[in-house]
Amino acid sequence: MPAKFWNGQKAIWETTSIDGLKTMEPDLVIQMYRSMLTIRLFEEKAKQLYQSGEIAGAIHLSIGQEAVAVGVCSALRLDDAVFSTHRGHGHLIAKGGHLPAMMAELMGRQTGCSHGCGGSMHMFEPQVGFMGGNGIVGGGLTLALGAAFAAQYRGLDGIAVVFFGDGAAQQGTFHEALNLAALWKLPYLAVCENNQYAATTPFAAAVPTADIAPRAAGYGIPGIVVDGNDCLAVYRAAAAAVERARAGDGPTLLECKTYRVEPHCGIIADRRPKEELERWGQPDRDPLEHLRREGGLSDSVISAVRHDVEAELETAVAFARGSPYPDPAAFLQEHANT
Amino acid sequence: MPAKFWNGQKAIWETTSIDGLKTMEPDLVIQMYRSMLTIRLFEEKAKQLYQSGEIAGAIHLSIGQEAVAVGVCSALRLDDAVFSTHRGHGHLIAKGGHLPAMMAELMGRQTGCSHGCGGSMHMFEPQVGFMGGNGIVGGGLTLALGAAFAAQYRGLDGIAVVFFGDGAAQQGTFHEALNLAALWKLPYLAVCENNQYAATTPFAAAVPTADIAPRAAGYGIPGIVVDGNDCLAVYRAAAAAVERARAGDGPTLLECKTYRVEPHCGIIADRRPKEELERWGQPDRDPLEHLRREGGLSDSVISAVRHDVEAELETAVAFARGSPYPDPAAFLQEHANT
Amino acid sequence: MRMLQYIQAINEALHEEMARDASVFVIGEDVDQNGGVFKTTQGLVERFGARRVRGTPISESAFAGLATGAAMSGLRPVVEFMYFDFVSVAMDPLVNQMAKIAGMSGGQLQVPVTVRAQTGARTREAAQHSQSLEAWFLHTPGFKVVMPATSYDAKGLLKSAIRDNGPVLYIENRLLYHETESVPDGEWTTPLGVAEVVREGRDITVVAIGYARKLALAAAQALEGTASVEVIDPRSLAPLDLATILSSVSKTGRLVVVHDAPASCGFGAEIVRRVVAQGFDLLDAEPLVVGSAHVPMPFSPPLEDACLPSTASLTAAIHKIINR
Amino acid sequence: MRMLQYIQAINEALHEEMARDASVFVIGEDVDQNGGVFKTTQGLVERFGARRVRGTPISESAFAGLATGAAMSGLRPVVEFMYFDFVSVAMDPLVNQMAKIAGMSGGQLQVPVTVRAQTGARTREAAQHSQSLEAWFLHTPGFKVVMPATSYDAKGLLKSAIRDNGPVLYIENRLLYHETESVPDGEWTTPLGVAEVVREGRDITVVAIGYARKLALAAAQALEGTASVEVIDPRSLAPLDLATILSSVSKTGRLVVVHDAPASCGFGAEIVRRVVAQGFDLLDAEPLVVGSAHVPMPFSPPLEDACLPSTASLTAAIHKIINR
Ligand SMILES: Cc1ncc(C[n+]2csc(CCOP(=O)(O)OP(=O)(O)O)c2C)c(N)n1
Ligand SMILES: Cc1ncc(C[n+]2csc(CCOP(=O)(O)OP(=O)(O)O)c2C)c(N)n1
Ligand SMILES: [Mg+2]
Ligand SMILES: [Mg+2]
Repeated sequence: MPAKFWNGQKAIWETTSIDGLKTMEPDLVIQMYRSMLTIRLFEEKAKQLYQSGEIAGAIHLSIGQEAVAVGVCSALRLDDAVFSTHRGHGHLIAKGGHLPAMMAELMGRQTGCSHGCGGSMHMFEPQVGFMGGNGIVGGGLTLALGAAFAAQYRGLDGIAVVFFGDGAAQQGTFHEALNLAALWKLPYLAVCENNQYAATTPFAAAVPTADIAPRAAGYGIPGIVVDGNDCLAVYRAAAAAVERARAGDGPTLLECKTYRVEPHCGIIADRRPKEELERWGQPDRDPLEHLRREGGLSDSVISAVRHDVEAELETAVAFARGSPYPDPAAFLQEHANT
Repeated sequence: MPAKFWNGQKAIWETTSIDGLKTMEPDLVIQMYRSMLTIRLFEEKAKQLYQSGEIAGAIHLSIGQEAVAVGVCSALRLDDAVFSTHRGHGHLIAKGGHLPAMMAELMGRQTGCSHGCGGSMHMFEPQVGFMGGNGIVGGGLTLALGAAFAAQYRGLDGIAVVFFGDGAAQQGTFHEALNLAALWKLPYLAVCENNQYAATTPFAAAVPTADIAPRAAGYGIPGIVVDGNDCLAVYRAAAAAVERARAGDGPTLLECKTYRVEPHCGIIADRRPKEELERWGQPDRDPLEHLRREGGLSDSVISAVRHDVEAELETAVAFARGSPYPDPAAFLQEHANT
Repeated sequence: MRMLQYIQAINEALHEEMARDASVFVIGEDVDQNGGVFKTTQGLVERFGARRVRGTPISESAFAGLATGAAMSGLRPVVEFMYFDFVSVAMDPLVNQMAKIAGMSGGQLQVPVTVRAQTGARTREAAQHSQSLEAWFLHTPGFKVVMPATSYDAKGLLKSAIRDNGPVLYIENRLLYHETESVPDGEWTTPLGVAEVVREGRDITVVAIGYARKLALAAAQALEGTASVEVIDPRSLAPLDLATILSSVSKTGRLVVVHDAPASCGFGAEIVRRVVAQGFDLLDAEPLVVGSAHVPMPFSPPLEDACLPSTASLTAAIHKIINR
Repeated sequence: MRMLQYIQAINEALHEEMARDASVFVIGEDVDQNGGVFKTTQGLVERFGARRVRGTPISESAFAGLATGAAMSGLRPVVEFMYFDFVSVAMDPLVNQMAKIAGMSGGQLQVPVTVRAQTGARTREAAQHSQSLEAWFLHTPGFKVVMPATSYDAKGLLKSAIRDNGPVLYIENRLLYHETESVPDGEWTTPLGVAEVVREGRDITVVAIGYARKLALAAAQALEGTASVEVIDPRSLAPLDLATILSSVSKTGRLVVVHDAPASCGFGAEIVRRVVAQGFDLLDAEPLVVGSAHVPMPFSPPLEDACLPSTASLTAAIHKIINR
């Protein structure tokens, strides 16, 4: 359970780096698979709890997009900062988030990773470098500048990563943030999760070009397109960008082509073309299946991992259910400043 | 003097087009020269009146940048809409603005082109398609979308032009506007007046690349760089972009490299390098001198034009001085809605 | 008479005004996709085509600016903000451009834009999706602001807003979308600047806007026998029908204003300012404002409930000044 | 004692706080260019270097967001908006991010940012350069708001703002930049939430902020012999020292609030709301607010003068409630 007042913001820049994740060891592949599976099962559980009414509000699921979160975060250290979106459960899990605190947050409990104040869109776990989801499309792009700036300011080699959707790339903040990051050579990695839709608007109805990545040229920085459902491809591209950023060579724009399998949000009706949904539903497009095959993971490894993850999730749900709600009277008293 | 309530907004789209400006006739060159000289002398007069206290507030002069305003506006029809900046006197003059109403506006008179409500930064003369200056850097970029949209919506072939500075190109609106204009193939022309400074910040301290124009590629539209002190070069580039827009082929980003000869605003101290100022002060860099030579204008033509323009300006100043201030009591009564 | 849902009322007003005036068009995110997130634009694109029903990229500044420029050019845009909170990414085109152009041009240009924005706390959407920001626009010269709480006014005010020659902010409440009520047949508009006395009473005047109108009526009901509560819904916050409020206060001598926004510099504070300035001697007790707690809205259901005005908190405020 | 200009006071506070705390940095347009447009950052880049004094592109959203993220990471940014009006292009990072992150994270993160914004009508800069937008931020949970009117407070409040652990909006007035006054030697801070009774009086309380403090003192002077005017400058608008205002009203029974912003949903309305809620029985007359006319500020000097509060309009308001 996170401390009530966590005053160690500086700590994330001072933590010893977790190295050894950089070489493509079999362990890493298993770890990636495990992380993706955790996201998948967490989201399925969340969906179920949402439908049954145990989770309130709005939730945006990232099923189908697991490889982006995991590929990128596997290239990061604990002291690198991640800024997320409205669709951020996967990013937090990939960064090392604690499942019980996440589940408790979704259920609005005091033990949640934002003490019940944030919910699905506003999870915070600064201890693992997760600097928050964001309900404003495009909002994270400029916040992440600040974490990158802080690392540069302190002469440390931490970096900041921001995830954002294809829809967010049409916000003014995209432009302002990339320009400033490029200008000041900030250690910044902008990851566009292009899942081809912004709510119900298809990519082509929002963007006059085929890709977002070429916009990087306008700021004199690299723009890269990768298959966002290929976890190792994402990892390799991210690792190169991270190295570049750490070396002081400035930001990268990384566009990951992927697909959102679930509807945009909660119960919103889905009118995407059937054959499109079917095409992306094929096993060869599934990021978990893809990694299983490419990583040569055996059935026994897979089932052991699944067994573990399911148990962890069960514990998390039980923890959340057993946790108290925050106390309204105490909350109001603390904040009754006007 | 403009009508008090001008309800003919639609008129600017319905006016018969003024053609004949399109071929490079000697008359056009003289007209361009005359327009540039009018801007030059208007600005010099305004500076003088500002220094003597007859003009209050903030004024931003466009001396040295005349070729951009005139080159672009010479490629336009009266029914094309122009959206301007804080440094907009030249744009209005080039679009056919009435000098007495402009001078009266600077002096805050009832007969001003905004009836004294706007001042230097907010001149409006919709009758000649001038849809306003703007005190917010980057503000005009999205407004101009609307005029372009209105033309397209009505099936007319009017276009909208927005002028903006190199500094404005780092605002989010630049990105949002160009993306939307490109997406909807709006009849839109974005003219970046790159005078190499945003207030006291040099271009290189704001932009990580050498040019703004390449950003156009990110939206799949043409981006063009021209010598902004060469009026004919600006005209030719603008005319091509205008043709493209009228034909329904969408927007263009036109970057004009120029230089602001005066300080940024009013009395702000100027610390630009001396040799830079001197270099741009050379006759070969002066837009008027450039056009005189390239257009082969004789001394007698030049002096006749100057004579005319000086007389017009004298009339304008006399008109402004002789005009009454707006009546505060009447103003308050009209607007006392809360 | 017939039954009409609040959301249908919005949709009907859009259909009718688009049919009536070819210069009216609708613009916003997903407005052309299956009626938008909340289905308020249902059927428009099928009927009026993609030219007049424009789904946009997520670029609120761009489309708010576009609407302003289009209105300056003689069109009548209806702009949709998916959530009221998102005006924060477009305050410049709204406040510095749309609201000011008529004034800055000395009255030469008109800017007939309707800005639709949807609000509504109580849905557990937390701090960035629960704000009711009408006060920002009431503080901004150049805007009219309306907030319908019934199907009748949802339709009638939207039609008036679209026909108005200046910028009108039209604030919807997602909690009311599926409320149904009986409305007249035929056409109607609700004029701007006319309040409705929703319930007559003798002892206290409650001014309630948007969702809070329901709280006021519930409180009035609960207090029956104890106190006779007059409920006024201004409907149009600017221009404001102060006369109706003052005349009520001259009868009751007591005033409470209730709304979802925080009280500090909110609409309630403005009503209090105006009522005391013009009707100080009418008051027998201190006028009070019931608003939300001054905190970023928390997600957790019990916290959110505690932070918002309720029938209970409104009743407590009424008791306080009835029993002083 | 020594003489200090308001603008020097700002500059000294920046120098001292940057020297005191290596996590303080300054960011904004032209702040590293010869002291910025108004020279408030004079000498900083020479002394502390380009690493800590960051001139930016014209990208207010980017640098307000950057400041927020940097503060979340343990730094203490001081952000400069060249004119208060320009916050409108950055309301999202200010309101939805900076102000809310402490709350949304359940108190895990602090966001110690000072936002400096410069205002001041009366300079004939028209509608987009004359706004005093403190009410937007007073309405936004998560912000503290201060508005110094003297050199003493300009320095003292800026130091307190920089040391505070949450977002503080610090509002400067360009008309005061060259005012000079005598200040103590040595170091001082002005605590947040403590008002100053600027002038004692018996007949009426005038609450005045920013430039209007000068109007209030001039009116008090002009009315000497007719009415004894107490002038209070809250200095810190949120948190607000209501106790000092209430205790003054308990003596005078009369209240006028004066500021440059329009009255509708402004700071004055909020003061009235709070004073009547807690001190209704103290009042002998209606409290009034004197603000600017509810119009986009016109350029023409006689029009601008007529739209702004003046000693004359304030005196008239005082007369009205003194002679009722
Ligand atoms: C400024 C803003 N505008 C609109 C929205 C409403 N909204 C939430 S998610 C979303 C779609 C975002 O699309 P994208 O960025 O591609 O992310 P995805 O949902 O596909 O992951 C929209 C329009 C918002 N939250 N913020
Ligand atoms: C949103 C906004 N930020 C800052 C300013 C202050 N300002 C006025 S002009 C200017 C420089 C603009 O530079 P540029 O766009 O290159 O135009 P130029 O002045 O060179 O013509 C600045 C920073 C403003 N008016 N609006
Ligand atoms: Mg998407
Ligand atoms: Mg420039």
